[in-house]
Amino acid sequence: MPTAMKQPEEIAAYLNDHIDEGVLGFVPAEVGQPWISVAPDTVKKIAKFLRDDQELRFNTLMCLSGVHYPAEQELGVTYHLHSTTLGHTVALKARVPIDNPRVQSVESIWKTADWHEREAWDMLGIVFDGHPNMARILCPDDWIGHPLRKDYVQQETYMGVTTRF
Amino acid sequence: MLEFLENIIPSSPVALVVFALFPMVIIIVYALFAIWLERKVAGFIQDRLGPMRTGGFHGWAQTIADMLKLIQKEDIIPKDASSFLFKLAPFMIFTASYAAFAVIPFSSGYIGSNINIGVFYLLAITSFLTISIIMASWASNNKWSLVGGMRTAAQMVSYEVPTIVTVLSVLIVAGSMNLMTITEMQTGNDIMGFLPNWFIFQNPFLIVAFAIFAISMLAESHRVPFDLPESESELVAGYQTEYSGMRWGMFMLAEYADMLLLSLLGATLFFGGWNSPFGTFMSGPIWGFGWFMLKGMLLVFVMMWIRWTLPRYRVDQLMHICWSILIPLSFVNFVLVALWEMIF
Amino acid sequence: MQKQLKEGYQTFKSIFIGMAITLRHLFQPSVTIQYPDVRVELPPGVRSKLYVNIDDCIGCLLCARACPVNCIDIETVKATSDVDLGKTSTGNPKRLWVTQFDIDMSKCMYCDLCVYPCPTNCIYMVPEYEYSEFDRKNLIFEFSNLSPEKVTEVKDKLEKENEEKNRQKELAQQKKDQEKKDQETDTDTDAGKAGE
Amino acid sequence: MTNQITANIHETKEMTINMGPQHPSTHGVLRLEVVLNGEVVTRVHPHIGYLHRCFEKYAEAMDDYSKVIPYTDRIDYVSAMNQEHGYVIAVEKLLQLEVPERVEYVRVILAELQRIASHLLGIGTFGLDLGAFTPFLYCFIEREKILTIFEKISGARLLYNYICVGGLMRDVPDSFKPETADFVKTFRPKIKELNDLLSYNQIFIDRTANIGVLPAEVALNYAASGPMLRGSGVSWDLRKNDPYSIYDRFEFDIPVGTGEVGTVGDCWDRYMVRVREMEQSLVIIEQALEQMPDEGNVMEAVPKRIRMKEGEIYVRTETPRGELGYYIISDKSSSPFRVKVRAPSFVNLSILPAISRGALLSDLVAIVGSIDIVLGEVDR
Repeated sequence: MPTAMKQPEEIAAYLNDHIDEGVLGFVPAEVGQPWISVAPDTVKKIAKFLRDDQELRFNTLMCLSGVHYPAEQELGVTYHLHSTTLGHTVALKARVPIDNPRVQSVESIWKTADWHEREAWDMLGIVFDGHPNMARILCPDDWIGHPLRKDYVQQETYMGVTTRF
Repeated sequence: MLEFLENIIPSSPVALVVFALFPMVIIIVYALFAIWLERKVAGFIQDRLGPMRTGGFHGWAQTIADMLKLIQKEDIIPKDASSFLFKLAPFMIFTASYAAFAVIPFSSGYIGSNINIGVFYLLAITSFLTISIIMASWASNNKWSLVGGMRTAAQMVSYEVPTIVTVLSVLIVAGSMNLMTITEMQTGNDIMGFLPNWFIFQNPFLIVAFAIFAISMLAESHRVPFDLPESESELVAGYQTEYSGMRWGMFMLAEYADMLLLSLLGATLFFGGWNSPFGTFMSGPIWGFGWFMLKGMLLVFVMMWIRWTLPRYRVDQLMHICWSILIPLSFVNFVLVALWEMIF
Repeated sequence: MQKQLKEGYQTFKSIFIGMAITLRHLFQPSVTIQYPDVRVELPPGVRSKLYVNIDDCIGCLLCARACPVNCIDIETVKATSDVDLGKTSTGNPKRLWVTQFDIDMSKCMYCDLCVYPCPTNCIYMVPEYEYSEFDRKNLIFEFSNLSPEKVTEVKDKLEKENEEKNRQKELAQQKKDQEKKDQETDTDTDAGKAGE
Repeated sequence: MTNQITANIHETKEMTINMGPQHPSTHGVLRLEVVLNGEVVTRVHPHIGYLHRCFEKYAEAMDDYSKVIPYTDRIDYVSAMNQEHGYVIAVEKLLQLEVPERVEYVRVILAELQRIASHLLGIGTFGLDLGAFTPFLYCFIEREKILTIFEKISGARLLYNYICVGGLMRDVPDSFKPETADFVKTFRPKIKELNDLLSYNQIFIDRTANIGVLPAEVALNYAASGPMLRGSGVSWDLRKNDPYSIYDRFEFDIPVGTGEVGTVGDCWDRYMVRVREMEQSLVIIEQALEQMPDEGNVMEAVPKRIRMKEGEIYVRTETPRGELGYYIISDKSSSPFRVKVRAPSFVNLSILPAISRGALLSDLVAIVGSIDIVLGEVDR
């Protein structure tokens, strides 16, 4: 049984071979780590493949982060995956336009995504389709705006209390 | 002592009141001392010093200062609380503790009421504690209080059984329910030539009885490891959560009074009450009072020592210990005590 | 039954072990430091309160820029040419009046980041920790030693000098322009002449 | 008819109870909405965010990478050194910066000392949650010694801002080595005392064994890390499995939960993993003290100005609470474009609803205590 540790390039190639659509390409980085770009509406399928495939076996989602790219008018979600059995890691990125920020939820694949996705919704306003409880997690439920967007303007008062000090 | 008071005080009702208030003085002085002692014991066990500043020597006036603070505090009654019961509960709990002191023979010269069913009266009147705690928890209209109150009810009702059975074992040996008579029976140093005639030395099975009594004593007075009713890390403060100021102080006072009461009961039943451990040496009403309080305080100290050592049991484990260990054990022990008495 | 007995034995044994430990600690000396009566000596370099040796400050604003929470507020006025502010103890020449140097200790996060960039080492932490106040405003420490009159004086002076300079500049500019114009006309005439 | 009436009388209702945000054993401002059936917990909803301080927004707003470090201290204020260490490693990797030997050793020693200090707090408060007050203060006496060492080298007791990009803010004093060695020597017997007093106390075992069992499968699916994962019997430690800094130079064991007194992955296992990790940290400190070079300029590699290239990195380090990840996206400016913190407590806490179902209210306290959350890190 092949259980070798894979480099991100190999994983990208492997994904390209096995998945018909959704894998948009491998992006090497000048500094730091490379990532694999994926389409937001195929995230769940790819995630399931990544978890269940015997060559990959990504059994943990280390981190799920939302990012705002103001220049491109886009929001992005980065998934950092890791396999404790094989020891390899990979980063996936899905980019969505800011006026329709919908990404598939991976909560059913890695339970840990539950709170991470809620945080990404709270902080950046990314909607995860298929998440059971898409509620704000850090801010109060009736907070206005998504604080981590680069163009965020803080509301003046909250429940009659000024938010500035 | 009542005759003595009636001799020096012309009006006999006043003498009676003074006579009756004597345990109150003891309780208050003891409570002030015991709370200070608790802090000191806690401090020294934890390599700290405890209160040091109020009053001078090792912060002896700390509890007095605290009491003054409690009296001055605002009396808060929650809006949705049942106001009458809420106000009544702290007084009732203290009354119950205080009333129980009536049958405790503090020395050969003082017992509040020398009735022949003293033990029975004491066990009956302490059940009021349970009622008043439930009253307090229900009236507070607070969920944490309610959980605490329910735990208390279960705990105190359950642990009354082993307490009563062990007390019964002593009563077999003593043959009397009058605590004064029980104490008088333990006078003298006859066992093996030097040991005092205390019940714990008279019958080996009474040692086991005392162990069971000590455990139930901890549970009855809600001390660690059985302090579930007010377990602060789970239930905030249990039934005391909504109380503040002197009302809360009354609970505190009652709790410490309860500790003393059970310790003194233990001292009376097992350790010879006001009898001196050295026979006639240093005996007499005044010395007797000293010995009695010393024995009681030693037991109180052990309770404190245990408190600052152990974690707390869970509510189901508490019940398990009571119903499936202590109660069967105490019954078996009861029979063994009786057999020993029959044979020897 | 045997298991339960064993467990009971374990319980009592562990309780007595624990009680022996606490009893031992009961007689061990305490570690408490009776604070207001006894004070621990703080190690060198402890970060408790910011202090500015204003005589050495050259008003370079490096500390204010390094502060992550913007708790340092500095205002400087350029010294006029007729005053010499001297040099700092490290030998750097001073060219600016530091009219305001406020540190808001209620905002400060004691990170020490302002201390490192200072070229004259005039801002540093001192081991003083008893400066609590009832009013938050009292936690703003003003280090500038200039009186308000002096501040207005130096500001006026600078303004005057600036006006003077501006006027001179304008004059010079006008002169230049004039010259330029003259030249242009000259060149024009020259050109005209040349064209003729 | 009668049946109906009796049914109505005996109908029991579930009670919703609010544990926190002001509660003695939620370790800060965590609010648990607990649905109780009697004393049995049927559902738990953690509500977090009461301590949210917008760390990520602050990090983006700072105009320098090094200005973020004081803020990283405040993510998990109980183990500030580890937080700084992780962030600095991430920035250094982005800068492709080599750090002097001496700096690496000092950093490792500090990180391990901080791990002990943090575990002492975690163990102490866990005991406190179960009603044992005295072990808590014994732990604090020891923790205080570590904080005194930290105060001597960095000038602060809790939030150090000591590790900086490329080096250390100041060199360690000469007394650092002997004092640390002394601490290691005096601390070993204290662990034994703690075990006698608390770990192997039968009441403590009764309270924690078989409670809040977290199976390894669930733990991995929830991406639990640190003692939480190791307590479930998974031998996973980033210091060994994905070595960063110079951890590959040391010999040490990874303690895992064995189900010694109950089931693998119960509260006692998680607790005991922490106790044993302290011993392992002592082993690492001893080796590091031996190997540490005595001379060396700690400011040697510190860049004057941080000039970043475009790129991104996810760096994870092993803090006392688990895997701390910093996801940093850099652009050409001098401030980070995006900093995301993958806080171990945040992830570990999300398991709480799954493992506390069917427990008693008192067990819930034990479970929360055994997760050892720091709310500063959960909410950031």
